[in-house]
Amino acid sequence: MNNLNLLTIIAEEALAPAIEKEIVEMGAKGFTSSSVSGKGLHELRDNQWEGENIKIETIVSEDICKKILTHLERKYFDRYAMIAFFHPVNVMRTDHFL
Amino acid sequence: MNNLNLLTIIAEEALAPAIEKEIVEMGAKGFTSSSVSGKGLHELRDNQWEGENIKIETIVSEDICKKILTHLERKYFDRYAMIAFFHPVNVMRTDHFL
Amino acid sequence: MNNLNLLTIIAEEALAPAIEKEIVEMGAKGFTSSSVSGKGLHELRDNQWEGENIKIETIVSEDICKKILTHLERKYFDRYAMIAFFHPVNVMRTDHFL
Amino acid sequence: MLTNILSPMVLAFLLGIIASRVKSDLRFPDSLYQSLTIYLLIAIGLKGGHKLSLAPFSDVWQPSLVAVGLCCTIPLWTYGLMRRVGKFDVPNAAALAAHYGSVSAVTFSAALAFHDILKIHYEGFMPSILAMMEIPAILIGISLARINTPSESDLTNQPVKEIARELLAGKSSLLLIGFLVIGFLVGNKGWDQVAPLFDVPFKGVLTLFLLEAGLVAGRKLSDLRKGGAFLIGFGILFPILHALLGIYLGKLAGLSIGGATILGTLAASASYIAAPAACRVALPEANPSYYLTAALAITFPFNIVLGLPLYHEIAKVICQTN
Amino acid sequence: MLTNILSPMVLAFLLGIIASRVKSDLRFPDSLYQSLTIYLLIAIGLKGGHKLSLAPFSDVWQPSLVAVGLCCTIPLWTYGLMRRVGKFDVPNAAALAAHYGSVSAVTFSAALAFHDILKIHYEGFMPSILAMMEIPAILIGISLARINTPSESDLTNQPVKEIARELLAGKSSLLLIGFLVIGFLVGNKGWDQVAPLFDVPFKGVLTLFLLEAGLVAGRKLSDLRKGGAFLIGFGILFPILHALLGIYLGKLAGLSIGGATILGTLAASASYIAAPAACRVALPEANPSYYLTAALAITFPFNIVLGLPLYHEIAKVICQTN
Amino acid sequence: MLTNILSPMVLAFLLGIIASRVKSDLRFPDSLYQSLTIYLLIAIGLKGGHKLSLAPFSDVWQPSLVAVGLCCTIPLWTYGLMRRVGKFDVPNAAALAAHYGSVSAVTFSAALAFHDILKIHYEGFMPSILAMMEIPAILIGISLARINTPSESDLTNQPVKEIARELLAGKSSLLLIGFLVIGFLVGNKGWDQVAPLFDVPFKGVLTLFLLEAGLVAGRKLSDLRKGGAFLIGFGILFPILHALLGIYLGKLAGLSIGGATILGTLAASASYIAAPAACRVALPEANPSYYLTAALAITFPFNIVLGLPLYHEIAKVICQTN
Ligand SMILES: Nc1ncnc2c1ncn2[C@@H]1O[C@H](COP(=O)(O)O)[C@@H](O)[C@H]1O
Ligand SMILES: Nc1ncnc2c1ncn2[C@@H]1O[C@H](COP(=O)(O)O)[C@@H](O)[C@H]1O
Ligand SMILES: Nc1ncnc2c1ncn2[C@@H]1O[C@H](COP(=O)(O)O)[C@@H](O)[C@H]1O
Ligand code: NA
Ligand code: NA
Ligand code: NA
Repeated sequence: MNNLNLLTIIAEEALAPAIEKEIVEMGAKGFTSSSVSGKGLHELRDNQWEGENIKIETIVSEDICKKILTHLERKYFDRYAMIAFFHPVNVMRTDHFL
Repeated sequence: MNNLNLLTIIAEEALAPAIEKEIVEMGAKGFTSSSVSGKGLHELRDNQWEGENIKIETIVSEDICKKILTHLERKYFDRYAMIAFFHPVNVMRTDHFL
Repeated sequence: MNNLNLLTIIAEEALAPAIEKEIVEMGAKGFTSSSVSGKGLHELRDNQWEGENIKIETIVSEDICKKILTHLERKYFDRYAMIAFFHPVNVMRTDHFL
Repeated sequence: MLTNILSPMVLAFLLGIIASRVKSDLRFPDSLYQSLTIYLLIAIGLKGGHKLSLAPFSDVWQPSLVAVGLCCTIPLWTYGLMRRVGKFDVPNAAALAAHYGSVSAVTFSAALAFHDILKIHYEGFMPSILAMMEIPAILIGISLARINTPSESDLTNQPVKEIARELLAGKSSLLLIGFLVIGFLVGNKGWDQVAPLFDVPFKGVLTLFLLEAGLVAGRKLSDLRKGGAFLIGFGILFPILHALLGIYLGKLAGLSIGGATILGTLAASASYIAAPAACRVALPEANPSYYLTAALAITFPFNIVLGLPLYHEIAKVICQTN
Repeated sequence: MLTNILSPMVLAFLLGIIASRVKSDLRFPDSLYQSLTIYLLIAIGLKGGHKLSLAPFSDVWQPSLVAVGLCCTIPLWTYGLMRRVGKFDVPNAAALAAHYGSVSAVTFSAALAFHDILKIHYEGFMPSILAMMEIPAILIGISLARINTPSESDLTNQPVKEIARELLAGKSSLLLIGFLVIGFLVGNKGWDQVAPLFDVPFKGVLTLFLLEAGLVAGRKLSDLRKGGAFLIGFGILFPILHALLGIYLGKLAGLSIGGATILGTLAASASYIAAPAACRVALPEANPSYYLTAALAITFPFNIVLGLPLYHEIAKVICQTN
Repeated sequence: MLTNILSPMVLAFLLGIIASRVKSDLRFPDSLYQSLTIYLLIAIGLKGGHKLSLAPFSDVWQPSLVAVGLCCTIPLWTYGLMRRVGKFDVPNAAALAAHYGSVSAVTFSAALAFHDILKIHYEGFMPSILAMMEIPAILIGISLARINTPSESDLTNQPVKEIARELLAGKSSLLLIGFLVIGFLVGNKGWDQVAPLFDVPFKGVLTLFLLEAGLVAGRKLSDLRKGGAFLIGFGILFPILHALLGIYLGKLAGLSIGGATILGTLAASASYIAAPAACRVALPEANPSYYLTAALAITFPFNIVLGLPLYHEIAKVICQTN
C-alpha cells in the first residue's frame, strides 16, 4: 500500500551510520537525523563521554516501514539502547517518498 | 488502556530537569529530549541569553499521558512558556513502555 | 474546522527566516525550530559548509495548514530541498493555537 | 572617555548592536556563548584567587564587608521604589531588586580591562568581592516576593533554602568560587601554567564576548518602549547612584581609587546571567521583558560605554576631596 | 614549493582530505566550524585595520581600484565562457561567475601565512582589499542571471537591492568590515590588547580550519566526475589566469612583490562562504554540485597547495621584468 | 604528592567531581568537549612529532618495542583474571581487557604536565609511544571475545579486520598519528607557527578538560556499587601493577626516569575514548556500566590524583636500585 508512515528510530548514536545506510538500502527515499539525549531502560544518555542518542525519522510506505522494523528488531533491539515507533502522516508530493 | 501515545512537551529549558523527573515519577518509562528554539504567545526564544526551549518526548499509555498533562497544566501552564500535545503511535515492543 | 494539525517542514536552513515569517503571517500562532541533518532526493545535507536543514513544526488549524502548504508548494517546492507533512494532534488549551 | 569608547571591547559591543539593528545573520553558536561564559568565570576566578593569595587579610575584610552590605541593601530600596514609584507588582519589583542587587561578571571584566588600559592600579582580590556579591541579592529579592505574597500551598513555591543551594551550586558561582580557591591554592607555579590560556588572551576573549552581548542587547533595544520611560530612567540613574555609594564606601574601606571604582561598578551593574535564570524559576510571574530589558539593554550598555569613564571621574573627585 | 607543502597548514589540509577518503569518523562539531569562521574574520579584520591605520592613503587607493576592477570584470568573462564553452544554463553560469569573482578569506589567510613563513614583505592593508572584493562579484553574478532570464512575476525573485543589503549585513562582510574599522580606530594600545588572542595563535587556528576544510573538500572529491573534465580544467586554469592578471595589475598599482602575489591569489580564489549562501537563496535553480565542487574541491585545494608557490614564482618573473 | 594535588589540573578535576556531587547545573556543551578532544590530540601529536624528529632512531626503537609488547599482553592476563576471578562473562571480560590494555591520552597529558611542573626530563618522543599503544589492545580484546564465543552467523559480527580499519581511521588515532607525522615533517619553522596555539596554552586547556572529566567521573561515582568491591580493587591494583611493569621495562629499554614513569602511566591508564566506542559497536553484549565505571570513575581519578606521584616514587626506587 502507498499509505505513508513517519517511522522514528531513537538509538545510540554510534549506530547512526549503519542504520542510515540500511534504511536507504531497504527502500527509504530519505531520512532526517538529529542529536537527542534521553533515558529509557538503559542509562541516561546525555553526554558525549558515554554517548548520546540519534533520532532518525524517515517517511516510508507501510511495506517498507514493516521491513525496516523487522530488520531493526533482528539486528539491534536486544543489544542496544533503541526504540522505534511510527504513525501515518499526510505529505505533499507523495511520489517523493515512494 | 494500553494504547500508547507520543506526548510532546515544549517548554522553557530551565524547566527541563523538573519535568523530566516528574514524568518519570508519574510512570513514564523513558523520554527523549532535545534543544529547540521557538515562538508562541511569549517572546521568541532562540538564544542562550534569554533562554531556549526544551522538547521532551515520551511514549506513554493513555492513562499516564492524561496524568502528566493534568500535572503540567496545574503546575506550569499559566506561568511558563509551554505547550503540550500528543497523538497515538505504534511501537515495537509495547512492554518497553508500560 | 478547529481540528489541529502538527505541520512539519524540513528545508534548507537558509530558508528558515523566510518560512518562519511567512507561516506566522499566514496565521500560525507559533512554531518550534531545530537544526537537523538529512538526505532525500538532493545531496546529503549534514554540515555547515554545504548547509544543513531546519525542521520547523507548527500546530495549526486544518485551514491554515492547507494554506501554508499551498504557499510552500508554490514558492519553494520545485527549487529547494524541502519536504512537508502533517498529522492531527491533541493539544492542551486549544485556543492557544487558534 | 574616548579611550574607553575606542577600546576594542566597547567597539565590539557597539558593532554587535549595529549588527542586530541591520538584521545581520551573524549569530554566535549557543555553545560558543556557553564556552565563553565558562572561560570568563574561570579566568576571573583563577586570577582573583591568585591575587588574593598575595594580599594580606587585613586589606580584604573591610571591602568585603562593605560589598556584602551593599548587595544586601540595594535590593531593599530597589524593591521599595519599584513598588511605590514604578507601580510594579510584587514579582516584578522583586525580580528587578534581585537583578540590580546582584552583579555582572562581564561588566566587572570590562572594568578591569578599563583600568588595565589606563594603567590604574586596583586591588587584585576584587574578583573575590565579585563572588561575594553575586548570590545574596538574588535570595533577598526572591524572599521579598515570598514575604509579600499571600502564601498559597503552591507546588511551585520552592523553599528559599533550596533556591540558595541551587544558586551556590549554580554554574556561575561554582566556577567563580571554585577557581578562586584553586587560584588561591596553586601558587605562582600553578598560575604560570594556566596564565597563557586564562590571562594572556583574556581581553581578546572579552572582546568576542562583548560582540555577542551587543548582538543580544541590540535585539532587546526594540523592547525598550515596553519598559517605558520609567525603566530607562531607572536603568541609568540607579546605577549611577549605586556607583556613587560603592565608590564612597569603597574609599572608606581603604580601597585605592581603582578598587573603589570597581566596587562602584559592581554595585552599579545588574546581573543578567545568574539572576534571570533564578528568577525565571522562582518568580515565574515576573515578566522577563522588564528585568532583561533593564539589565541587558539599558544598564549594561550604559555601564560599559559611559558608566565606566564616569565612575572613574567620580572616584577621582571623591578620593581627592577626602 | 616544498616549503609550502611542508607547512602545518597545508599538511593539515591534506590530512583532512585523507581522513575523509578513508571514511574516518573525525568530524568538527558545527559550532566549532562557525566559531573558527568568526575568529578568522575578526582576526583578519583587526589586523588589516590596524595596518591600514599605519599606511598612507596614497599607497592604498590604486590597489583598491584595481581590486574592485578585477572583481567586477571577472564575473563577466566567467559568465560568458560558462555559457558558450561550458554550455551551462543561465543560473549555473551566473552562480559560477559569482563564486569566481568573489574571494576566499581562507585562501587569503593561507597566502598571508605563506608570505610570513618565507619572510616576504607585503602591504599590511591587504585585508581591506579582501573586504572590498567579497561582495560586488556576487551581486554582478546574480544580476547577470536576472537580466538573462525572462522575468516572471516570481515571488522568489528578491530585488537585487535587497540582496545587496543582506550581503552587506551578512556575517562575513559585517565582521570583516566591522573589525577593519575597529582595528583602524583602536591604535597600538588597542591592538596590543587583542593581539594575544587574534594575532599570536592565528596560524594555529588556520591549521585547525584547514583540517576541517580538507575534510569537506575530501568528501566533495567524489563529486568531481559530476562536474566533468571541463569543470576541472576551468577550476585550475582560470585561477592561474586571474592570478596572472592580479599580479600584473597589482604591480602596476604599486604593490610590492608580496602584495601583488596576494592580490593575484585573491583574484584566483573562489568564494565558498558568502557566495554559496547567497546563490542558494537568489539562484536556487543553480546546482550547488557545480559551484561548490569547483570552488571547494578543485580551486581551493589547487590554490592552497600548488597555486601559492606558483603565483609567487610568477610574481618574481613579472616584477623583475618590469 | 602535594605538588601534584595542588596543580590546577588536579584541582579542576576535583572541582568537577564536587560540582557533579552537589548537582550543579554546570555542563560543558557537547561541542566544547569535542573541540577540546580534537585540540588535545592535535597538540600531543604535533609536539610528539616535532620531538621525534629531533631524536635519534636508536633511542626510539627499544621503548617502542616494549610499549607494543605491554599493550599486547596486558589484555591477555586482564581477560584471564576477569573470567576466572571476577566471574565476568566473555564480552564483559573482553571489554575490560580492551580498555586496560589501551591507553588514555588525557592521563598521558597529565603525566607530561606533572613532569614539566617538577622539571623532570622525559623523552620528547613519548607521544609516538602513546599512539602505538592505543589500538592493538582494543583489537586483541575484541578478538578474545570472538574466539571465545560460539560463532553464530550473526549479522552484527563485523570482521575484526574491518574493526581494525575503523579504529585506525577513527578520530583519535587519525589525529594523533596524522599530527605526529605533520609535527615530524614541518621542522622548527613549522613548529614555531603552531606552538602559540598548540603548545603554550596546553596546560590551561588540559585544566578545562579535566574539569569536564571530573564532572563526568563524579556522575559515574554513583555507579560504583554496581561494579562492586572487586571492580574497585581491580581498578586500583591493576594500574599499579601495570605501572610497575611499564617503569621496569622502560628502564631496561633505556628510558630516563621521567620517560619510564610516563610509560608506566600509559600502561596503568585505561582508555575511555577509543575503547568504549569500539566496544559498544563490536561487543554490544558487554555492559558499559562495568568498563566505563572502572576506567572513568576508578582508574582515571586514581591515576591523575594519586597514581602519578606514586609512580614517580616507584620510578625513583627502581631506577636507583638498578
Ligand atoms: N518511553 C519512552 N519515551 C520516549 N523515549 C524513550 C522511551 N524509552 C526510551 N526512549 C528513548 O530511547 C533511548 C533508548 O531506550 P532504552 O533502550 O529503553 O534505553 C532512550 O535513551 C530514550 O532516548
Ligand atoms: N502553534 C505552535 N506550534 C508549534 N510550537 C509552538 C506553538 N506555539 C508555541 N510553540 C512552542 O512552545 C513554546 C512556548 O509557547 P508559548 O507559551 O506560546 O510562548 C514556543 O517558544 C514554541 O517553541
Ligand atoms: N523520506 C524522507 N523521510 C524523512 N526525511 C526526508 C525524506 N526525504 C527527504 N527528507 C528530508 O528533507 C530534506 C530535503 O529533501 P529533498 O528535497 O528530497 O532532498 C532532506 O535533506 C531530509 O532532511
Ligand atoms: Na549591582
Ligand atoms: Na576571485
Ligand atoms: Na593501559
